[in-house]
Amino acid sequence: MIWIVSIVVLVMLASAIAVLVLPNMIAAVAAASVVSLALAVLFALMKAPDVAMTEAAIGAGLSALLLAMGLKRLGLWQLED
Amino acid sequence: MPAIEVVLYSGAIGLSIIGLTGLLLLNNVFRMLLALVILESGVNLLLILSGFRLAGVAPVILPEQLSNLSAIVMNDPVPQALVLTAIVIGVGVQALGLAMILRIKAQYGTLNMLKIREQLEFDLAVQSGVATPVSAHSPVSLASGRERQLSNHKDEQ
Amino acid sequence: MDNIVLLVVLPLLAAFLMPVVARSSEVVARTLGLSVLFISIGIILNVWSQSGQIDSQAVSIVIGGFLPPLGINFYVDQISLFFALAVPVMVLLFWPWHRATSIREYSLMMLLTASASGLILSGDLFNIYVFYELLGIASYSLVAIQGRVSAVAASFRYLLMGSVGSVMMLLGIAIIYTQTGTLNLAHLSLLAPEKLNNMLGLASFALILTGMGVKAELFPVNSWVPEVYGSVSSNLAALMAGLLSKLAVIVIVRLLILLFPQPEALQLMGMLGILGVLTGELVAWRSRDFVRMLSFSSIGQLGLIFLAFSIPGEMGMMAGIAIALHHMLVKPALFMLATGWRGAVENLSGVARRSPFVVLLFIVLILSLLGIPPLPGFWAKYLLMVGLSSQDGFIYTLGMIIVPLAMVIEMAYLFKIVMIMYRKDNDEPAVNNSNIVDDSNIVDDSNIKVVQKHSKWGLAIAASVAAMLIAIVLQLQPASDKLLSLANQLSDRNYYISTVFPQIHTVRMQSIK
Amino acid sequence: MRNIAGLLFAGGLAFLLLVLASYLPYGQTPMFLGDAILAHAPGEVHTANIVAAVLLAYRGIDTLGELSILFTAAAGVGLILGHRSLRSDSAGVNGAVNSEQHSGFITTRAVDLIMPLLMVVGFYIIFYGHVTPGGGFQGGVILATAFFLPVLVRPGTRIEHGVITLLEGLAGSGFILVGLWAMFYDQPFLQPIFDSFLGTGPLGSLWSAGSLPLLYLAVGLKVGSELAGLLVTVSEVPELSETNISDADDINRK
Repeated sequence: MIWIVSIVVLVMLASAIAVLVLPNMIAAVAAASVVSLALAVLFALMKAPDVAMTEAAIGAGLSALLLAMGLKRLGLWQLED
Repeated sequence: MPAIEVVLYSGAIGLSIIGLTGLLLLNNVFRMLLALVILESGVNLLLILSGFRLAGVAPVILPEQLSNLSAIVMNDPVPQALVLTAIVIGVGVQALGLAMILRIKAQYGTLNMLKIREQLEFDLAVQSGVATPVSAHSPVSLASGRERQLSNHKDEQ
Repeated sequence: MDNIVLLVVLPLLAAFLMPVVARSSEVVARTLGLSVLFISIGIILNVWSQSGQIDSQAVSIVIGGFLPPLGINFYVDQISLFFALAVPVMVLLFWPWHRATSIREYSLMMLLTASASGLILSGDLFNIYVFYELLGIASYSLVAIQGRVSAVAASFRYLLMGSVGSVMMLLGIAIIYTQTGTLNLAHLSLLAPEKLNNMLGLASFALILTGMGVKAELFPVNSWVPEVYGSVSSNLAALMAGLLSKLAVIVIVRLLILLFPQPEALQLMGMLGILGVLTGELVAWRSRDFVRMLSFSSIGQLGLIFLAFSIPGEMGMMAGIAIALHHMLVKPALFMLATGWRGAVENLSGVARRSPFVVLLFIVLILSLLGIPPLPGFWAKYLLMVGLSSQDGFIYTLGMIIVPLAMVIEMAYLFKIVMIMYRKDNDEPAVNNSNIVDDSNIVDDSNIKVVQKHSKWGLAIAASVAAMLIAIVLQLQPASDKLLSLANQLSDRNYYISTVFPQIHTVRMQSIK
Repeated sequence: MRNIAGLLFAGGLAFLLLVLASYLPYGQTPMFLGDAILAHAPGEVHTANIVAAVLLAYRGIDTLGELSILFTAAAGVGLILGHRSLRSDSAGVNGAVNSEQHSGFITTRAVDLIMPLLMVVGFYIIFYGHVTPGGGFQGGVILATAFFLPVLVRPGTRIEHGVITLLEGLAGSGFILVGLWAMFYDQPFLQPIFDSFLGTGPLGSLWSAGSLPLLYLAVGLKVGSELAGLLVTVSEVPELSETNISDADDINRK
């Protein structure tokens, strides 16, 4: 249990830093989605199924979709740079 | 103190600090919005932790538990409800922020917070008549304005 | 009495229904919003007249039928009832009448009303956070839809600051929850001397202060104020500066009294208040544009309010409420006068000759704002000075110096405006200048046209405020009695606890604790 | 310079947080409220999922406030993005529709097949919210996604906003009306109602929680319609091209 939790927390923190430093915006949004996903896993491990479902659906899914659409509209949707 | 809780708490606090640092240091408004999302996630995790018990089970009563309800240790349902609320509030704020960014980008042509602020101060001064607008109809100023907007845009890429 | 909950629920219902109704009839939808406001006023007046005999009895209203601390309750005492009345009245006064806008703007106004009422009435920490966030989002939206892109940019900066603030507040709530395991204010108040009287308690107070302070224009988190007030219509600015900031202040004070018994909390708030007074007045002195000056003077006044509330005991409470109510009357009136005087102060040259009555009104208002006897502002500041002098401690001594200094600065810039107004405009009228600017800027579209004339409605509001100030001077004794009873009730922790948990309940709670 | 100041501030705050963390009660948080609710909820509210009991019964007005926040955000987004500088017919921006291609045959058909399935899953999660984990929020998000997927694969589809407006208005009022219904019986606002019609079945069955499933249905529809509205509104914004920054009100910019 502790190992799973530690790995998930590490992944979460690493992608949180990635959100701030990755030069590519699409990658940053994807990293934010990974943060939410890791958070959802943590919530599930912490026996909070309702919150885990919500975080996965809203944080990792819907909000990432919203941000990605915004990115496209802002003209920052470039795969390579 | 159990090691697992230490890991979780450090995750929550780390996430909050990363989000806050991002908000303070970054200039790109879109990334600031992302940093805000991270900050919110960190605080949500902290809130859930306040109702976490190592031996606890999810606060959902299963049919087979009905006979001995009092024997089961459950996690605190209240922080879970609060975090549900907070997550939904967060997505609302995020959407509103995104909409504003789209509008700002459409008309100011930049995503840089410093430039937006500069532009805003200038607009306010012009609106109130304190600053004299750089003569509105002179072609030179228009061209330079356009150039600046374009160069801003290149900076962000 | 149970009808009080309708103050929150009916505006929400109206807000949800208005866009639906507007699809068949726009007129009905608009009437719906207004009628809900009138119904709200009616409900409060009804409650007021009923409780007139028992006078000043506070009531706790249970929502959902679950007794606190399990459920959420609304706490209705004199001061929350007063502000609950002020909310629909002021929304009605500053309703965006003249603008032909989308029905959704009226929806947003209704949401603002509901959240403001809920914020002042709620007796649950997290519920306060929810209403505060609703208030925030409604006001970001209202600011952003004022037409120009500068309003959107101002609103975005406001949104970032406000959201960081409310996340900080949530963090404070999380810390409190880890310490006490409860969220009801009365229950927290019962546990506070034991569980929150430590470093963590102080930290959570600082976090909550940061969060609520954004709306209350508290010192380090108020950089949105001039930007937002400068880019919105006077009506909205009057509503935000007059009402919303005071609501946040009252909620902060309530939390401070109930939850945080440590003296450091008071000192922290007092210090931030002093800094607010200094920065606000100094920048106001230097600014050359009328609305910007009013915004910074508003920051200074709120600093005074925080300083007053940081004085322990009834005297501070009285002074704080007095300055808050006074500012709540005067500042919206000044913003209404500013409708006609947008732009640089130099443009006001010779205004006195053209509209002497309006300038006279302006002078009465600023005299009261400054605290010149015998106007009510003087008595409010007098209470503050008496309160400050009764305490010893670095903050209060500093306050004794700062408050008169701030008054002098305030006097300097306000009288400068009056001088300009009475100046003969022998050179070509400068007003034209600002008109040109406005025309070129309005190319955008904007429903907002800078009206270079006072609206009759705004003048009526300003005039009635001035009349009210003079009426207060004539009725000083009853007014101060009322103030004292408000202050008493607000500062009494045990009264709050025993109202929410009637006797038998209290005994059980203590045994659990 | 500003960066250094920011970094210092962030560092100070981090230090403060870490100091605070050392004071936190690890693993032994008092759970007064939680334990009391865990003890009372099965008897009082008859829900197997106690989080649902907290959300809808004990803290029902929080949920109402939260729905209002979503509504406010959706209304604000609609008004901000409705500005003419962001419409595809305005001079400053390119049409969005042309720049995006329809998705391929397989994607389109797959989405058409998945959509009803998602709807069913969404409603299932909503209706069983008081029995199993899940409920109005999670189900609502799934409904919103189900509604939006066809739009995503067929860019440029015109959506009738009226349906969304109607749904969000009625679902929100539905929540409030269920609350007011209790007041009609002289009970406090939002008191759960149990009667023979709404069912008082055994704990854990579908018809067991009185009026709470009705509330959850309202929450689900409200969340679904608000989020769908948000997604559709943002998707209708045309792509902002680099060269055609709208000068609409920027004439006298320095």
